[in-house]
Amino acid sequence: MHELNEDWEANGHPSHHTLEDYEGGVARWCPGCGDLAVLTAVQRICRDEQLPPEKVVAVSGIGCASRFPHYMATYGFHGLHGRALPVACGVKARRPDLDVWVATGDGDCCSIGAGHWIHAIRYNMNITVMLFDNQIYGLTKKQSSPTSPIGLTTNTHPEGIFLPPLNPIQATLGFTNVSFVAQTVDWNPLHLHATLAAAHRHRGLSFVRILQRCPTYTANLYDELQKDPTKVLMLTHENGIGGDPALGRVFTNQGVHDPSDLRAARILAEQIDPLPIGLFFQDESCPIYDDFTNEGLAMPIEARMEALNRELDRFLV
Amino acid sequence: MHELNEDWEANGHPSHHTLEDYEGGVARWCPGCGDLAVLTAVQRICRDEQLPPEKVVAVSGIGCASRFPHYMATYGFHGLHGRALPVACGVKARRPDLDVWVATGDGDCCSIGAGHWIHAIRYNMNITVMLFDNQIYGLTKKQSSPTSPIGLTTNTHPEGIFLPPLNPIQATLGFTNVSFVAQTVDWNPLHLHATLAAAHRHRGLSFVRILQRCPTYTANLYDELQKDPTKVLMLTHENGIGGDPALGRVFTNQGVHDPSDLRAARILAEQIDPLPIGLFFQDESCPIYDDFTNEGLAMPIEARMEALNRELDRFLV
Amino acid sequence: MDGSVKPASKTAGPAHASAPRKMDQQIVEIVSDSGEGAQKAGQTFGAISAKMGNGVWTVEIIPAEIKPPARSRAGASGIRIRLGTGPITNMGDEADLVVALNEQVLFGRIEQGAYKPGTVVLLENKWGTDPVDHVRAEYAEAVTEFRTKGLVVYELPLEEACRGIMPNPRLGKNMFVLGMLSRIYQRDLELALAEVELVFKRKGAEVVQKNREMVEAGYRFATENVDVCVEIPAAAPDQAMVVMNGNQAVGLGVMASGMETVAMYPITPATSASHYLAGSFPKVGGIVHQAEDEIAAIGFAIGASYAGKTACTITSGPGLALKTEFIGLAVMAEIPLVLVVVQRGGPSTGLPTKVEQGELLPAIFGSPGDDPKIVFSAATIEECFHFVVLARKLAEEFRGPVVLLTDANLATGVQPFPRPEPREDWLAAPLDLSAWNEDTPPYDWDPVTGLSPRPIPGQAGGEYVLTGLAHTRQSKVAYDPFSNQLGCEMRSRKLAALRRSLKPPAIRGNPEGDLLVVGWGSTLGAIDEAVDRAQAEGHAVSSIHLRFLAPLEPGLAEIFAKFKQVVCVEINYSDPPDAAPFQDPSYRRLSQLAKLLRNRTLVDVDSWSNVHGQPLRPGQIHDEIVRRTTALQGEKSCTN
Amino acid sequence: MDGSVKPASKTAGPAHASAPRKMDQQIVEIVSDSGEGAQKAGQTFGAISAKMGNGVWTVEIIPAEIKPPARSRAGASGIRIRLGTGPITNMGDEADLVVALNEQVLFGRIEQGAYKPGTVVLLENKWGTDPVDHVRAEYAEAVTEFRTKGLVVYELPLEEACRGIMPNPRLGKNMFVLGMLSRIYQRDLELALAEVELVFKRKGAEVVQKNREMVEAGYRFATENVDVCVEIPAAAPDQAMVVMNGNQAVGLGVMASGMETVAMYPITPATSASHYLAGSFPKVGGIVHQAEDEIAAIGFAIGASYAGKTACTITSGPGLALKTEFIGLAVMAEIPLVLVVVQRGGPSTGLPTKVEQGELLPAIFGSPGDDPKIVFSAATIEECFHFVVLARKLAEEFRGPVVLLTDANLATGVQPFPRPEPREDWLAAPLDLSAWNEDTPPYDWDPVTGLSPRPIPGQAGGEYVLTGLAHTRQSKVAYDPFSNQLGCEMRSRKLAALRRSLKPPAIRGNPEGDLLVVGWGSTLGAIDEAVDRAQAEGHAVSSIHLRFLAPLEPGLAEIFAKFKQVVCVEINYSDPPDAAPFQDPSYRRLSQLAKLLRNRTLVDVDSWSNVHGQPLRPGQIHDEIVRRTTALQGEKSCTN
Ligand SMILES: Cc1ncc(C[n+]2csc(CCOP(=O)(O)OP(=O)(O)O)c2C)c(N)n1
Ligand SMILES: Cc1ncc(C[n+]2csc(CCOP(=O)(O)OP(=O)(O)O)c2C)c(N)n1
Ligand code: SF4
Ligand code: SF4
Ligand SMILES: [Mg+2]
Ligand SMILES: [Mg+2]
Repeated sequence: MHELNEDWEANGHPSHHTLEDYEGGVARWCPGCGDLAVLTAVQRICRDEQLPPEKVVAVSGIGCASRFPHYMATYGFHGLHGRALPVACGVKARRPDLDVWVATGDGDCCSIGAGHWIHAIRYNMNITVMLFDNQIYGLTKKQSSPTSPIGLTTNTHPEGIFLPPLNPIQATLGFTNVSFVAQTVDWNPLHLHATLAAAHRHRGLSFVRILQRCPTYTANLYDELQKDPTKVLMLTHENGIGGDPALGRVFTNQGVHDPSDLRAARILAEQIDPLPIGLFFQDESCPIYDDFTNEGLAMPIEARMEALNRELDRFLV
Repeated sequence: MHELNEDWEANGHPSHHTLEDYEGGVARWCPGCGDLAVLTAVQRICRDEQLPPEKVVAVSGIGCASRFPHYMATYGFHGLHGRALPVACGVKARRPDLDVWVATGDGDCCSIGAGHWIHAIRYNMNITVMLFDNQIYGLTKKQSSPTSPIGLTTNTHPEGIFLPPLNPIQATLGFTNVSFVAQTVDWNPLHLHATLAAAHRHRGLSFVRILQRCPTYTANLYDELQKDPTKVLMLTHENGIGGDPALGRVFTNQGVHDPSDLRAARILAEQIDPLPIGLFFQDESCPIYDDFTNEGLAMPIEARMEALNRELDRFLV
Repeated sequence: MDGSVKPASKTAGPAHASAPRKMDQQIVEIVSDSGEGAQKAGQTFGAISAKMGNGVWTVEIIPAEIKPPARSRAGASGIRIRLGTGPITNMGDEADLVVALNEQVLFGRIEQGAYKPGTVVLLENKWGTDPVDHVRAEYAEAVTEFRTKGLVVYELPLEEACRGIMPNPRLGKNMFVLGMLSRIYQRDLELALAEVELVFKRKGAEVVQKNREMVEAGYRFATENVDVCVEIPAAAPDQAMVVMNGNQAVGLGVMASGMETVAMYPITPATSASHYLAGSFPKVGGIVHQAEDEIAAIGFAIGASYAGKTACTITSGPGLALKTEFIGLAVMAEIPLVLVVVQRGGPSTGLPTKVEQGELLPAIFGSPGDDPKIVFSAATIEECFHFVVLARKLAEEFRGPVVLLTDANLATGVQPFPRPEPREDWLAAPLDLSAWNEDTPPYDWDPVTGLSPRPIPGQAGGEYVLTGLAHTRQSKVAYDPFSNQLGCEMRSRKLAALRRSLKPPAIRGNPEGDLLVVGWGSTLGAIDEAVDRAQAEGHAVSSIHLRFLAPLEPGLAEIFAKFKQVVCVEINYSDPPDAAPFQDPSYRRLSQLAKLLRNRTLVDVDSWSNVHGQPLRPGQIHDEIVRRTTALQGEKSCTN
Repeated sequence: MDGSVKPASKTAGPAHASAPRKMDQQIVEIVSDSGEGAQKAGQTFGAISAKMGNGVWTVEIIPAEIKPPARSRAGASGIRIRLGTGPITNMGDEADLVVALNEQVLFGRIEQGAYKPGTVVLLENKWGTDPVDHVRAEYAEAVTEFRTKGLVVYELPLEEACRGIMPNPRLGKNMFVLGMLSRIYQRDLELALAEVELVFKRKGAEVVQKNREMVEAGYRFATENVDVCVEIPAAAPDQAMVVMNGNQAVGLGVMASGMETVAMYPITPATSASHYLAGSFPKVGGIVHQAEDEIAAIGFAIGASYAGKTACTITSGPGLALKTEFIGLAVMAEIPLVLVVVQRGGPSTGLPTKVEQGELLPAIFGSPGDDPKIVFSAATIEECFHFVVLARKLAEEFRGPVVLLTDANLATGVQPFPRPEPREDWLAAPLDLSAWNEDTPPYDWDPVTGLSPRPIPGQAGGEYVLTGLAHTRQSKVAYDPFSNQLGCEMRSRKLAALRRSLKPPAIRGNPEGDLLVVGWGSTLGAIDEAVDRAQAEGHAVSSIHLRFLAPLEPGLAEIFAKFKQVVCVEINYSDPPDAAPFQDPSYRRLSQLAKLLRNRTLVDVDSWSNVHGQPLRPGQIHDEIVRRTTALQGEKSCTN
């Protein structure tokens, strides 16, 4: 783990790319919006890892969080509401050299995109998926989201929501071929950074739910968690999210959790007070769809032409 | 529990409806197709419960299993591929008097319809959902399904499937507000009937995965389970699927499982050998969306007109 | 406002009791950063004007982002209010007067052509003394630039003037502005104060009192500092009037139609209809279902409709795209359904908050195969209400989906119209679950009209299985050639049956002449105004405005034949006629209605359209009319 | 076969060595319950014929259900083979000869008009002695009915004749039938046996031997029992020929185009293209991704295309409906993409296995807003191959989605055509990830053509964020009027640029006359044949066949002007012209191409179409042509 000091270039490896190389202009989120913290974390990871900006692709759907690619100075794909994951998988399919980051909102991923969510987890392509969970529809101005808490009043449920919220962590842990599931919060840059860095390092699809503040429409939602860090249970383990000592000072409430233990992860996922953050589950032995989609990638043109001619000959009368 | 003798009229309650009242002509599935057994079970339950045929609505998507409504003599809705659940929820929304049965295939529910699946579970409307899981696309002639086993050769994976199959039980148990999850097999009419009858009795959405034989495209898939009933673990419990003594004679391999124990259910769902059948989970205290959608149903016309006029007056200049 | 009005000094105009000038209409804007309450002030101003009997049209000015940075050029948030002696049907051309709480937001508006030389600008002057250097500099520069452009700028210490009354003058400044406008436009102060009371009632007496004081202060301030004073005579309306935007009208229409279910998924600019309904629909026993996506929303509505209660789903372009498969099912299986499409800018995500009329052809031709369905459009906010009521009736009578097109202009525009008097027979009849005659098949098509009654689950004897596959009268799946041909024919006949009951559109102006303008949807007010003006100037122009697009209203070819040129005026794309690759005009890609009309009438219908995302302005249309009629007259004199 | 051929007895015709009659074409069917191998026999028969140099068209006869009950009227499974001296381009009219393994399956075919008086029926006679009473009765009744209808029935002990060779004669009977047909149609027996060897090679020597024996036995049997013998002269082809169906051709086209990714979701009748590719694509380094639904399929393809490798997605009507939103994105953000739509019967789920040309307007107008994209269609199986290759090139050159329309008729029809000689330059160029000139914006629109090069992820300096929102050349989101107008204009110009490079369609026949038939897609062969026949009979008819539908090929108005009447012949819905509600023909709902052409040319283009789910037959078209030209001549003589 690196420390989050301002000047990472000091950290030993000679750097070609500075933070600026990943910064795509002034972000237009509301003041205090948690999206910005995530953006910063990702830009830093790109810089830390010295990812060539032209090899990074940020893919998103539609929503406040999905504006993410616009503020990266890399390649980006700001597509359709709910459809970030199929596009991201397609981008990755024949381009193992690209680093694909997905920014998706709770509506984008868990409502209109829910079918793709299940299947992207199963394909387990080598991409990093960030669920910006502000528990509300931000861009369209305060409608209920599947993750909105019971009782929240929104423009579509002015009398308050009465169905319990979908639990993205629990759901994901129930999908087949799940290989990396973590949870973090936008307001702790250390934990956010460490979690996303681990997600990015993971081979396979890493799914990170980020509790993201929306001061405009769900102000106070995470107030308690933010003010009283003991409401958060930081998961620790030697195979977990790296333990910067500074983190330990903030999140004094800690619990050891072995991320290879799926059953324990599912039980943890039920818990909301204190709310576990960190790595719930990781399994790098899951089949990765890339191993299939990259087949034939290196076939030289001559071999293709030959095979094509052989194939045509099969149809000779 | 009733016994499955041919003439249920003998069972004490005077009957108005005979089996024929639910039979909608000759079913056109392949010989040996498991769909027929499910049809028969549902027709019998309708008869047992003396459901007025005009109050029963069978809703489906597209696929072999989705032909189901055509063979019922009740109302039916054979809609679009993947969309049975939203339609079924809509049918139920303002018609608490209707008995809604959903027939959906593994492609219909778990692939194209996966997003609706998650959300229908969460809405928890008072309907009975039967997932006909033949682990293949039947109607379109043998393409891979998300539930197809590893190694199966299909027309879209002629070299064999390499991703692990989605586990519909495990996934459903991870969705919020899940209230009834059971598993049964098409080849044991007793267990099938008992499971569907329990599902039908349940208040809320009951989700039943039926292992369904497709002799045409996945012949032998369930052979072992069928030939060696010890490969099946029948779940028993006083709150589980009713224990006809004849069942115990077939499925000698039994295990007690308390259907109120969600954690245990999730662990059970991991198991494939022996394969658990019966009731995994039930919770009748989950909020039911019908309680919302039925609001205002009984409002008399006069009251509506008055309220409408009041509402218009709010906009008077 | 004409050029003769002159601000007396750089800082403020002196008080003088000039007699108000009489005008028959005025356009006023309030623009500011978002969150400064401009819209509430404007809406209240509009309501007061409506109560006084003026025609009114208000429309919100919405920034692209949820919270754009303060004092940014593209960040203008606010409202335009147009008022007149007679009815006002559109947002008009350039504004006569604008109150601006900072100077930067004016730039975006200027770029969009919202002002003209002579427009009076009442500008907050505190930025001129801002502690930050560049703010002061920007302010000074801007004022100079505005004046160069001919704007008549009054620099006024608005915030300062509020300070005495409100501890935080930024809150409440909007009511101060309302007071100013009330004075300038000679609004009834008592009425204004009463309206303020209504608006703030829920927040308690103290808030009401403070805001009343602000209005009064603004009124006084204007009297003393602004030498602009306009009277817009009005006649008290002879009937009860309501005032609302088009989405509220759609919502009320749903309630008045007796529909009980709206299934939706949020999408701008349709969502606010559902917001309104979420609060009010339960009062009449209805429910709003927020589905997991647009497909589920229409599926839910179709399920509810199938079960006997025709339901409604409301969306915009991208949502319509997702619903096309289900629309096809509703056509094929003849399921009544009301689909309201609030059009926005496309293609793709396009201009989500802006207006376009780009869903006409997708609505008609979007689903696979032959897909006859009723498509019609509302031209006014009042029609948004009444056409939803009509849509439910049509859906049931013609047993299929009915698409009602509105757009962002109607959705956000606010206008008074006669209070509808709801009738019991507008409501859907209560479910009749009496036995169905078993001899009547579920599709008992009338061979001439294609119409048939439908059995409802719960009706004994009517049991049938609805299917999207080709089917017989008995709803049995049938793959033979004749059944499919018959089914298609019967469904198509329903459109013919409806068309026969429609009247040809009314012609505005002479039934013959040089130019016929054809419009549809929200452009009605602007087109009418432009045509009236051109007619008054002696141009031989008339117009018709279509409501029914599928089936098309009858008699069009006959009407067209009486004009030398027919041009569709719409807000969707057509190739500019003069661009190089289209030198051969027969290859030009035309606007959407034009395509429909050419196919139907074989008349060489032309297009005048754009995709600026803005409501069309009467002035632009007028100029185009004059250009064309003049050219046509020129042609005439050449050949004569 | 003409009426003079007579079966000698009720059970079998006697052997006699009549000299073969020379015919220039014949239509043969084999029908049976499904699972009896009729299709394999027919395909092999077709292949042998192709090898001998005959023109061939084979098309499968598919029952509606996966396993319909045995001996059911609607359960006919089998194959039609049409062969001729010259090229055969369609399935023709009524069959000349049919081999039927039971009598019941013939009823469905008769209903569909597959036979005529004089059609020879070689019928398995074992049912006449079936132990089950009603089977015997049905058989006897059927034979009488067939004869009443004028069919020439030979009752033959086919199964019995096989018994000596195969222990289970039901297996292998199909090869016996092949032998019979080989004798009747004078096929080269050695060639037939060699073909059988090829087909069964993988099953081992014993199976090969048994099947060879069956062929020989069938050959002998026909010699001895059937007095029908026909020669269809053929010239050995002067070039290498391949034979395949349209979906295989699409698959091979994908491979030859250099595309590397096909993302799909199963749907009839498109799926078999993916089946073929799933087996063969990896051989050239490609992958088939079966996505979770159609939306994900196109999303995946778009992602792959964005990343530099133009990808393909293949679907049918309902899938197209689901993809419209993404198509709009591909248009808006200019993402190359090949979308193959194998049309089937609609609306909705409709007739999933049957042919229709119902996606023309949905493909062109299905997405919200203005959505200019290239739409073209293959008219032959050979074009299915070449047009996919072309589609990729167009997609990249014009930087956007290209829709290629085929249909169920092409998908299942089999026809020989010259073996394509693939060229390296058909393949997409390898990814070029060299640095991008930073001064070139991602949408560097040429002001005349709208074309621009695109940066690919991995190209340093080209970093941009693709968006479906309105955007500038820099791909920056822009809500101002001018950016949106400009973007729409640039995208529209690409179609104009393509149109300018197209030639007017070739006219079949005289460039002027009474009637011009206009077609598109798979009806080419049938229309050509009908037009040729009518021309030969002296009717003043010509035809054109369109490939490009958007943009439309140029010169149409000029061509139309030379004919008294223009009629579109297509397989999609139009109102029957004579039905009561449409007495005023100007309200008739016309077929899809007709609508496009009327809009474009303002010529009163008529429709002759149906939605029978069947390929059009040359005979039907011919009759309609004659009806029309005769009427037109009548009109002329009236006015003269
Ligand atoms: C097909 C479609 N449906 C609906 C919308 C409107 N829409 C845009 S963003 C959004 C939801 C945003 O919520 P979320 O995904 O949670 O993102 P957030 O804004 O909260 O970051 C919706 C409904 C759309 N653009 N496209
Ligand atoms: C939108 C759409 N996509 C695809 C299809 C084609 N299709 C019909 S059924 C089916 C899958 C059938 O599989 P499953 O749901 O498992 O049902 P089964 O036939 O096995 O019972 C597919 C892909 C369709 N009808 N509509
Ligand atoms: S609305 Fe909420 S989520 Fe959207 S930018 Fe503002 S604070 Fe962030
Ligand atoms: S294909 Fe399989 S699932 Fe379909 S009807 Fe036949 S046996 Fe049943
Ligand atoms: Mg959100
Ligand atoms: Mg299946």
